[in-house]
Amino acid sequence: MSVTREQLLDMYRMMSLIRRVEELAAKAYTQRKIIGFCHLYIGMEAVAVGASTALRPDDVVVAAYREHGQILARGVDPKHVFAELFGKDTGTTRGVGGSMHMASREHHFWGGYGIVGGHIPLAAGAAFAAKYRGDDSVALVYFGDGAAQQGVFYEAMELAQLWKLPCIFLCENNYYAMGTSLERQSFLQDMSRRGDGVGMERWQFEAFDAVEVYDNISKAAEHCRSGKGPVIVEGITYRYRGHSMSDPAKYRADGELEEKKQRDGILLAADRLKKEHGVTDDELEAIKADVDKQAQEAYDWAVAQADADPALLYDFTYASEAH
Amino acid sequence: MSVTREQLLDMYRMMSLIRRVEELAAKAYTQRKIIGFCHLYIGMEAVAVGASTALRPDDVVVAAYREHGQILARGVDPKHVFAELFGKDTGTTRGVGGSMHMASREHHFWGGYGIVGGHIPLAAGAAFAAKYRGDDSVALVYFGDGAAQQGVFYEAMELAQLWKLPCIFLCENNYYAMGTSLERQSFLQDMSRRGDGVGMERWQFEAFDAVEVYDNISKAAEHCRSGKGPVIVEGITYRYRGHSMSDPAKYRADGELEEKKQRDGILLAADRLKKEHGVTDDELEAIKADVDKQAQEAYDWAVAQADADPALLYDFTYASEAH
Amino acid sequence: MAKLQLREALRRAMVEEMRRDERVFLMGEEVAYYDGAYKVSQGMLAEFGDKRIIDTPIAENGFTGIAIGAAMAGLRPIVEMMTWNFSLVAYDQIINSAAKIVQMTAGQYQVPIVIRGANGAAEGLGSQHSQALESIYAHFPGLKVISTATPADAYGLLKSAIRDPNPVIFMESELAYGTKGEVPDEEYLIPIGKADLKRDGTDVTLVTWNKQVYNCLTAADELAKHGISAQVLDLRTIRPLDEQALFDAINKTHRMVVVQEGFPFAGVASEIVTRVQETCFDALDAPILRVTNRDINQPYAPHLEKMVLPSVERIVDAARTVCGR
Amino acid sequence: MAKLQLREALRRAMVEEMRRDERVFLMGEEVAYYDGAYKVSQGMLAEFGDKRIIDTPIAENGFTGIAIGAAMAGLRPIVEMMTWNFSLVAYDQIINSAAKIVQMTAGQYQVPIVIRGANGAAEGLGSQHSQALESIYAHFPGLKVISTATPADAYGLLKSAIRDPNPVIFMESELAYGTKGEVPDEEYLIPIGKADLKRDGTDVTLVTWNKQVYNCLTAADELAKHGISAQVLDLRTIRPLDEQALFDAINKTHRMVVVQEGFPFAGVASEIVTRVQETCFDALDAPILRVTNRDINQPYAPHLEKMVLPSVERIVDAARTVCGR
Ligand SMILES: Cc1ncc(C[n+]2csc(CCOP(=O)(O)OP(=O)(O)O)c2C)c(N)n1
Ligand SMILES: Cc1ncc(C[n+]2csc(CCOP(=O)(O)OP(=O)(O)O)c2C)c(N)n1
Ligand SMILES: [Mg+2]
Ligand SMILES: [Mg+2]
Repeated sequence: MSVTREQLLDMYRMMSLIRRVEELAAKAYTQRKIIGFCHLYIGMEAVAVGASTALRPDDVVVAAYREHGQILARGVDPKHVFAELFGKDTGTTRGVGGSMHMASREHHFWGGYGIVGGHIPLAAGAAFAAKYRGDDSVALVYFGDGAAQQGVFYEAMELAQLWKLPCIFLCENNYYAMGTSLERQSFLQDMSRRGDGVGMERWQFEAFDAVEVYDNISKAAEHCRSGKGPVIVEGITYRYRGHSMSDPAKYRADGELEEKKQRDGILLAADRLKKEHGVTDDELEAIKADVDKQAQEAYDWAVAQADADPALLYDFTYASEAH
Repeated sequence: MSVTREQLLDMYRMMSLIRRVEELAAKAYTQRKIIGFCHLYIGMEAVAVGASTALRPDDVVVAAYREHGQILARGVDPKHVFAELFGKDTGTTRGVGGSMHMASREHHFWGGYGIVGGHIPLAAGAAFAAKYRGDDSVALVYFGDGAAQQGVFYEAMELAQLWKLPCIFLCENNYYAMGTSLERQSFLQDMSRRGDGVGMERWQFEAFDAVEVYDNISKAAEHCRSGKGPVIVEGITYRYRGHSMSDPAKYRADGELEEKKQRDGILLAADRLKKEHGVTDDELEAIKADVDKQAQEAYDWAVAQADADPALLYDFTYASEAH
Repeated sequence: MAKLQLREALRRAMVEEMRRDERVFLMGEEVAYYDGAYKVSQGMLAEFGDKRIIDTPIAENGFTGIAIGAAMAGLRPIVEMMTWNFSLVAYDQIINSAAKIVQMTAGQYQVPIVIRGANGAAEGLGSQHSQALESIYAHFPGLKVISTATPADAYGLLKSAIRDPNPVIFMESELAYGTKGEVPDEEYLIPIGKADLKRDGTDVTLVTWNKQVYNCLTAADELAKHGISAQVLDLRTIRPLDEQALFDAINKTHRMVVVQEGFPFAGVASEIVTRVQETCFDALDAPILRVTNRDINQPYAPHLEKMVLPSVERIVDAARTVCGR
Repeated sequence: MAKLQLREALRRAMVEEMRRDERVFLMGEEVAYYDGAYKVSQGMLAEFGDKRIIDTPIAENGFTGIAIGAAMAGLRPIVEMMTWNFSLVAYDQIINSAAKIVQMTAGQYQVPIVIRGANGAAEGLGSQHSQALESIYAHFPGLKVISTATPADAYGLLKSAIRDPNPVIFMESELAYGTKGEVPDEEYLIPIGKADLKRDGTDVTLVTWNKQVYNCLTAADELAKHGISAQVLDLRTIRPLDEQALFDAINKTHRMVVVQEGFPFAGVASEIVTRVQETCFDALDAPILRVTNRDINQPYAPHLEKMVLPSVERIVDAARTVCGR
């Protein structure tokens, strides 16, 4: 067993928190408290939680637009996530970023990007910087099965491989890019095989179980940290909701969603906690209740915050002084 | 033996013609009769000649900027190639294209493009159109080892593979992209392995011998024509001159050039003609003499042509009537 | 005469052209089985099948390049960019291939392609998803650029675009896809390059296009309350620019405001101002003012977003300024 | 005071900044072992080694993105675009990443990157290789844009660019790399956003930048023969635009010609015209004219190419037109 009881409890708690935050976000969206695009992470919690547990605090994480769960897993308080969604000054990005652009420098969470695939080279750049400076941090980038079709992904892989950059390319294969299923967007279904084209270490794994994710990302991070260069790993996962709040997800096969829910990451963690660590249902229920409370309090806190400040409107397009 | 005696004689003639045309172009460049960039094909003749012999007249060919030899191999008269280089109205592209942008609709030779890799999807587009119309022509695109690093190449491969387009991706691996040798620009040295990332049929071959090229492209064309989708094939070749006329090519290893010249395509064809077909040195000399004369006449003809017509200056930016 | 949504008018144009011409096909992300991200292509898969209504992976540079190649080969592709923001990954193919192939081949090859999709801010989409990008396309000779959000114009212009032998950039509006307008029942084409006077007036001309037409019409109502008679000139086509319509307008009203969604610097509005003052300098009674996005990246929060975009209020203010009242 | 070639001045700036700051590195195609496609980085590999002078494969979008990431991580990359024509494949990273990251992260991350390289036509390079692309970069807030071809300015501005916390687009000139000019021996910086009056005059202002400065200076000599005193204002920085210098110029000469290499439509010249007439309308004694590329793609043949580009003759004509003599 790779993770300790405490770690697994934390992971269970975090997955539950993410789910609850997302559920509240969904509700807030229907009330137009949140506008624009809103891509929920429900069903995929195990990926971010397993990966974040495997990383060091100084490792860099780069994400696309489905990043609420990923920034939470990195340790950012849900208060600021809600505040961002509500366009508040205390949001992760002060209300100027919104659902798709959340970042936290403190947590080395770089955001939150909306151009499919466009964020991938940024992670390779973080890895480049780590190598340049000679520290042993790594960079991890989350991207979807759809993003794996972008040329910039290929270029980032190829450069990372040529320069042996400590970068983990983590493909979250949730089987759909919007309404397009994997077999309709790629001849190959194993996205990690993209790595073969540049001779990169690669593998695929099931990412429903956060412990599996932890193990695989630990292995990937070790590979990178030891100077062997990048890896591409592909976690098979699934999203329960539509692509964004406006997508009814009619394209799923009958029974597909229900089947996937059998392997729900929160359930699997609960099972493990019970079977392998003797945690009781009551204990788990208590965590759930606690998480629900935390999420609701964060929500309420955020609602009460001041709106993003118009006085800052012109302040963010340019940096005025170097960090 | 895959090619007939007549075919091989034609191939020998064409390779010799290309070389002579390029030599004259080099001279003209130093006299500033040709300006801009001028990328010579000397040393690589076997690739275009072998490939063109293997293709049907209605197959589409798309090329980059090192295309003098490729358009000649497709059957375009050297007169028009020289005229283009000299900025004449009777040039392949009426003096507006220049060295990098030669095209001949009559020969289904689409040009002549200067953005590295940018021409590759156009060939996939030609293949798309062939499939859409239900004819069995194929498209072939020449691109360099350097171009294989561009994201658009990856996207074109991946889409061609998903849609099973009859497209031959022919990588002319001449070991250098400008002054950067293959091992400094790619972790993998076998560029055909890029095809593995999208599950595409692929192989590598030595492309010094035009007959080898012919065989390989015949096989590739057959694959495409039979509806099996695209292939990526990589021909190992070498350019004798610098990248362009302004490059002294100091980056070569000592003796590298001389070693490569042992496998000169014209020499190899001469050997085969003599050994396998009983052609005499005199016959070969006669062909050479004939080719030299043809090239010189074409050159002289072109010099005497009228300059590109200023009256047409505004005529080519937009098409006024549909073809 | 039927009232159609913008998306319906666009769809009608595509459907008619596809029935008329086998060579026309539609390609893009989610255009087929999903019926279009914004439902512009709804039902088209059912009618035309997946040979002609083609879903693509998210590889805009690749599939745009393939469509350009298909156009060179004689087909007539319509490429849907889900939104124009995403076209920046395909910018090289559009600028260095599509816009230049006629010239690079000295007219031997043509690129009869239409690239169309949503342009401009929607609501709360933030910095990367809210751009109005006419300017960076209209900059390039070899392209034609149309930008419109009114159903009747969109229908007639899209048909012309599909039949044009040149690459046409066709910009629509996410926010206006559901907006209805009268569209004549009989088939018609609107020539590319012709502006349309959407409202007549005598004191000031509001020059605009796409969804800012709606704002300008509202502003004109508002201005009327101040005793200012504003006319609204809808360019519809950005490139080629209908210079004559602009010159006629300034010669009539002597005052002009150009309203452009998008960044101001070297924007289409600047081009209009420049051409008008170049040719009609003596007709100008006041400087031509622009109303554009503020020169900053688009924030998410709705109250901030509104401050950045052109608004009726800002248009009214600008018009009152040039009119001196 | 030494006479340096443009390429030498640029190199001196980079070398000094790299000695001064470990975080600065240079990345691009052929910058290291080949000593630069245009020899700007000659000898730098020898001094700094291949950790800091880095050859890249031909993957502009990828390596620009990596450099942007490295900048976010605190390094200070200089990316050489062999020429700006090739930057269109990296356009998405420059526009959607570099220009927006400060804002998208609400200032938590910065992108102190310089992307530099040759811009504009060289000679006989044809349509895809001859573009002057200031306009499509200056359009976007979040970027700074410098365009200069004089050694002294290039030196001082490149140093400022490298130290700037924002992404800076730095445009040079292939044809002027060998052009010499005096460069003071002591270190100095030129602030970004300050124009420079390269020649004083009273009748008309020629506003320009990059290698058209040379053409304008020649044109001013020519104009003097016609009794016209022309001043030449070299913008040097395109974004932010030195409005005050423009306003001062028009208030002094009351006549202006803007000379821009590149396509006219929604170009930088249009922006200048627009701002000047917006703010200084009453100071104008004549329309502001532009001299730009003809609005067509660039042909190869040298005699045709010359007809397309701005020329001394066309500048003189335009200046005489606005001066009415
Ligand atoms: C370049 C680009 N093209 C298209 C889009 C529109 N778009 C947003 S998300 C998405 C699907 C991405 O799918 P995937 O990468 O699998 O990620 P997932 O949403 O499944 O997490 C698309 C097409 C975009 N944002 N950027
Ligand atoms: C996008 C782009 N980047 C850079 C260049 C400059 N450039 C022209 S040719 C070349 C090398 C290409 O090498 P390769 O693909 O191997 O072809 P070869 O010249 O060897 O035939 C480079 C870097 C370009 N034309 N386009
Ligand atoms: Mg997905
Ligand atoms: Mg090569």
